[in-house]
Amino acid sequence: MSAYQNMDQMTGDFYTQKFEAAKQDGTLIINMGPQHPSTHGVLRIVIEVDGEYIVRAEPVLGYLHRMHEKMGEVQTWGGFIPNMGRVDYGHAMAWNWAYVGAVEKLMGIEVPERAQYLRVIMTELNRLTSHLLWWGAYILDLGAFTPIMYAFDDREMLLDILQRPSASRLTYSNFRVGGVQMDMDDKCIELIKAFIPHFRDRLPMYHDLVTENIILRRRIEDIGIIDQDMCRRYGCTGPVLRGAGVAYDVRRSEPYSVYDRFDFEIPTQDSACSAGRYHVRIAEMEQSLRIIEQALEQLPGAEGSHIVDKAPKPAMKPPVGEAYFAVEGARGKIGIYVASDGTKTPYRVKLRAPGFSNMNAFAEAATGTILADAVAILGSLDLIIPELDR
Amino acid sequence: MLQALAGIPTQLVARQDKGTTGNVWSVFLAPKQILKTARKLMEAEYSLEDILALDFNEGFLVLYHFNRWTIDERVTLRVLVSRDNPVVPSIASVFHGAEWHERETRDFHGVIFEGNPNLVPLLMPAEDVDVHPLVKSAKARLSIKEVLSLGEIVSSTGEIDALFAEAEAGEASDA
Amino acid sequence: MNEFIQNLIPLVVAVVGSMAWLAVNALVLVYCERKFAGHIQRRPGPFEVGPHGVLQTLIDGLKLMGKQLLTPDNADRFLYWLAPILSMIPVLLLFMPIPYGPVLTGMEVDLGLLLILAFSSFNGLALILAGWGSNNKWGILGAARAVAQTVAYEIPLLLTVLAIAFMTGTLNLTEITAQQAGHIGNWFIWKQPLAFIIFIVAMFGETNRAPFDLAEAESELTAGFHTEYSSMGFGLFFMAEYGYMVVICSICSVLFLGGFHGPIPGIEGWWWMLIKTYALLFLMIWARWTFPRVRFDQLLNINWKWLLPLATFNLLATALIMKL
Amino acid sequence: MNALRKHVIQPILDCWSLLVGLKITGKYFCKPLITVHYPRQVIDSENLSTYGGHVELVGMPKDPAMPKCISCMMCVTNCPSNCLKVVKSKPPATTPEQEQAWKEAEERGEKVVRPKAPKQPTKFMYDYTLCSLCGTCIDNCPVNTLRFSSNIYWVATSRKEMHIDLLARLREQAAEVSASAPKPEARPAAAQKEA
Repeated sequence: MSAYQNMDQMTGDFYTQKFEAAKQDGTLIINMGPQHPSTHGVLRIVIEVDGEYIVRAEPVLGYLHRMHEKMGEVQTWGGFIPNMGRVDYGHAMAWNWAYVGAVEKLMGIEVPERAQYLRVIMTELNRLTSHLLWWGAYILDLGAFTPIMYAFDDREMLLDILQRPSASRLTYSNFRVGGVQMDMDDKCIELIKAFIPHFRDRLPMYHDLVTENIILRRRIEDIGIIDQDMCRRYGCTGPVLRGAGVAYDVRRSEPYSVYDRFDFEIPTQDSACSAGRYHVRIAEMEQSLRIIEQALEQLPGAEGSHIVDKAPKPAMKPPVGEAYFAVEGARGKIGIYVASDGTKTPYRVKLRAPGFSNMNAFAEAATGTILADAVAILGSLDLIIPELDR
Repeated sequence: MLQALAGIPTQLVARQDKGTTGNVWSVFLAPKQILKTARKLMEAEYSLEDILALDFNEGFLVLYHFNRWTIDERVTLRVLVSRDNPVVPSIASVFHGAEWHERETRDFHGVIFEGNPNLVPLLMPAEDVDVHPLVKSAKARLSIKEVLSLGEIVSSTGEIDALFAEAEAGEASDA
Repeated sequence: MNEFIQNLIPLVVAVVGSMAWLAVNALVLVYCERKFAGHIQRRPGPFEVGPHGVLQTLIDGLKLMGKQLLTPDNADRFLYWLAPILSMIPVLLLFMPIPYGPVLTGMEVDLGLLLILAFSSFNGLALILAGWGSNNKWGILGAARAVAQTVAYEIPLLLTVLAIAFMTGTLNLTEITAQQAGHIGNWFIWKQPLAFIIFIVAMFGETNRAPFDLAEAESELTAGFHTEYSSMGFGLFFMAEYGYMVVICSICSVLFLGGFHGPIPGIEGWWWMLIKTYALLFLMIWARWTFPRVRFDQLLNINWKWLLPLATFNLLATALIMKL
Repeated sequence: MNALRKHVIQPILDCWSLLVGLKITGKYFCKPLITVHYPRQVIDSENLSTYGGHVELVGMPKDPAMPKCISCMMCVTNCPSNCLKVVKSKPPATTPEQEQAWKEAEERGEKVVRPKAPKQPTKFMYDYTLCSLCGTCIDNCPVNTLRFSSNIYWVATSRKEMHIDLLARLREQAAEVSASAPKPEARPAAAQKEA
């Protein structure tokens, strides 16, 4: 409270005030960001370095803040869905799902089987694109430029598939309360079926080119420890938590939709370091393929509907009440809390971004490491800045 | 869950329908109790999901969502603070991740978390320290009973259900 | 007087020649690198300017020259602008003693090898001046890295070169080439395989090339020592980097791959030197587009814990064998 | 033995991983390019047809220059970004004599059929700068007159150009189709999207 009451008398940068009294002599305070190649957008981290060793770090957020929650209170219930595609450009479908899931919970809508499966297939494909984007960008942060191009080669195929049922390539907003916007045609399913073996063939190449590479292994092993205790304190979820050895996955622990019908593993690593998180994500890609395969097998025929009959209009009026719905995004648990007062617009929408909590642990994990490690840790958290700032 | 909270004076404990709210336990607390409760939940292996506030006529209702890794049993702690003096003790000393969530809530609603190590604007620009975008206008603001429902009450001291009871009484009289 | 002029003319020709050689090499190399990188990544690389984009680097150079020369506030103007010049000038000198062909030697110097090693150290100085002079925190970090790195990697480089000098008993590069005449078996790579490997690794470190490009480390230090440079200030660093690459690859081919001698007796000429140099250059480019960057402490560990002991061992072994 | 493995064999294996990496990039160097080299090459039309570009009107099967639109305003009211503007047609202007005649007829107790406004809108403006391509208008159109175009190569040099008059666009498309019959306007994927 007192920190901002006397703001007028403050000298220097508002956000670096904590850093003005340096902990020790001879340190350098540097701004990593908001324009820095490895912060993937406009994240700013104030770092106090002693030589190249990080003494303290403090992330400064808000450069990409768009106040989605306020937009939610102004838009109609259905009109807020396109916003979900813009929160997280990496895994937009999961955000779509979290929001429509919360509203469906509030309204008590039962989604048709086929729509459930379509959602699973599309979300898992989108998870693959998200992980591929992360993978390429992470290796790029670590100094190798070529892998991102190979990743984009595969990602491009996925986008070509995903643009069929969603008419978008990045900011998907094709989920509707009660189902999905469009059905998937046979050609699309064919393409997915062709993609799975293709991608399975590519994974060993990724493994040999990057995962096994000694330089990369030395760069990420035992760097940036975020153990179970830290995860609990900071509320980390997703690959960060699984990289710390906890088999926690919302798809398994709070099974939503039809995820309880699939046989898949939750990859975990006990090392709790950047390499652990790296391996978890690589293994997750394989698991996503497995889920897609099973979903395609179980997919009800085309006579099933992709959206519930008499789907609610965008200006629907859900009953009074509140609902919390969580899904597993590529970065962790996405939670949406909605409160309805029975009108056309939500009374309150709260977005719980997994990256927000994961990033919170960065300062502690990075303290005492080298500047180059900070980049390795930052990348291993798989940050999407629009999601952090919302 | 209830064992974890043993010994903490709660205002109201209610069980909610998981199918429609996604929430299992709803616990109303006095602001003083929140730090102690957070400590208990930490010991019971709960992890913090998020902190948010809702703007009502009665004041700001601050919500803390907790869940466990092993069992899906979401707990919502609810703290009602007055609009004139919205001060809640910070739980950032127990759940370090709460620091940012609390700063975000301060940005959006102006709820002040006493004891937060760095309660400066997080998402809002520093110049707009007093702008709280999610505070509703008097016209749009509703009372708590018009939005939330209690669920199946397990124990209560009466203060909170009074807020809800009025509604039922009012409806009854209307009828 | 007459004799002085007689000596001067070939020297001037050599300096102008090596300037042209450097410029042409930089242009060709940048083009080759971008094309090579493109094809590794399964895209065409530069394509629009000229047939298959061959004029791309020329246009880029012109564009760089057209940009404004900016000096940051509070920068040390003198050191700031001295740095790129200091980085560029020694490169011209370095081409002098390298025998590119039987008669294609700029200046035959008895201590040619020493001259090259001495003047190439100027680069480290230029980098620290650039980082320090630009009054930028990232620049300083880059400069500090650059100094530690070039100083460290010079030592194994020197030790391997010394092993060759022991064998040949001379520091004259022409003489060293002459001793490798005949067939492929006479090349020193067979006699000094360990030295060759150490030299290759140290070569990456000495020229600040990926995976050892710590001084500029784009994703960590934005651009390291040349963060603040614009226009030809940056252009000179860029050209110098490629110049050093050409020099060090030329030396490598002279020392280990027989210089301008072909693999079988009778065919010798400057083209052999060119082929060998460019083969090594392609190796450097290939590595750059394949590997991630090492961390700074690892970079020094590789040097002090692996290269240096191995190079010392190699030198001692060479000395022992020579003695016996 | 362990020490030997750790300090000698392992580093050699580690270096081997570098050679494996070089082998992979070398292999891809020799493979053909996979990028589409615009404008010399373009992506295949099958893929292009599934691209979701800006929103466009669908003409009637009989008269492709006429939209199926009935000016019901569902798209306008449901658009989250307020990027559509539809102006309904007014009834045709009537002369005072006609009015007089109808009035008289009504007074006589006859049933009068006054000319109604045509269903088609007079204006259908679309602001692409605001559109978030969510497809809500397409979902809510009762007569399926809206769809995503596959207009991938369209660029504009100013914001003003991005305010598209969809009726004019439909007329242009219809004229193009009638001018060059072999160039079919039907886009199977787009049609399916509406379904």
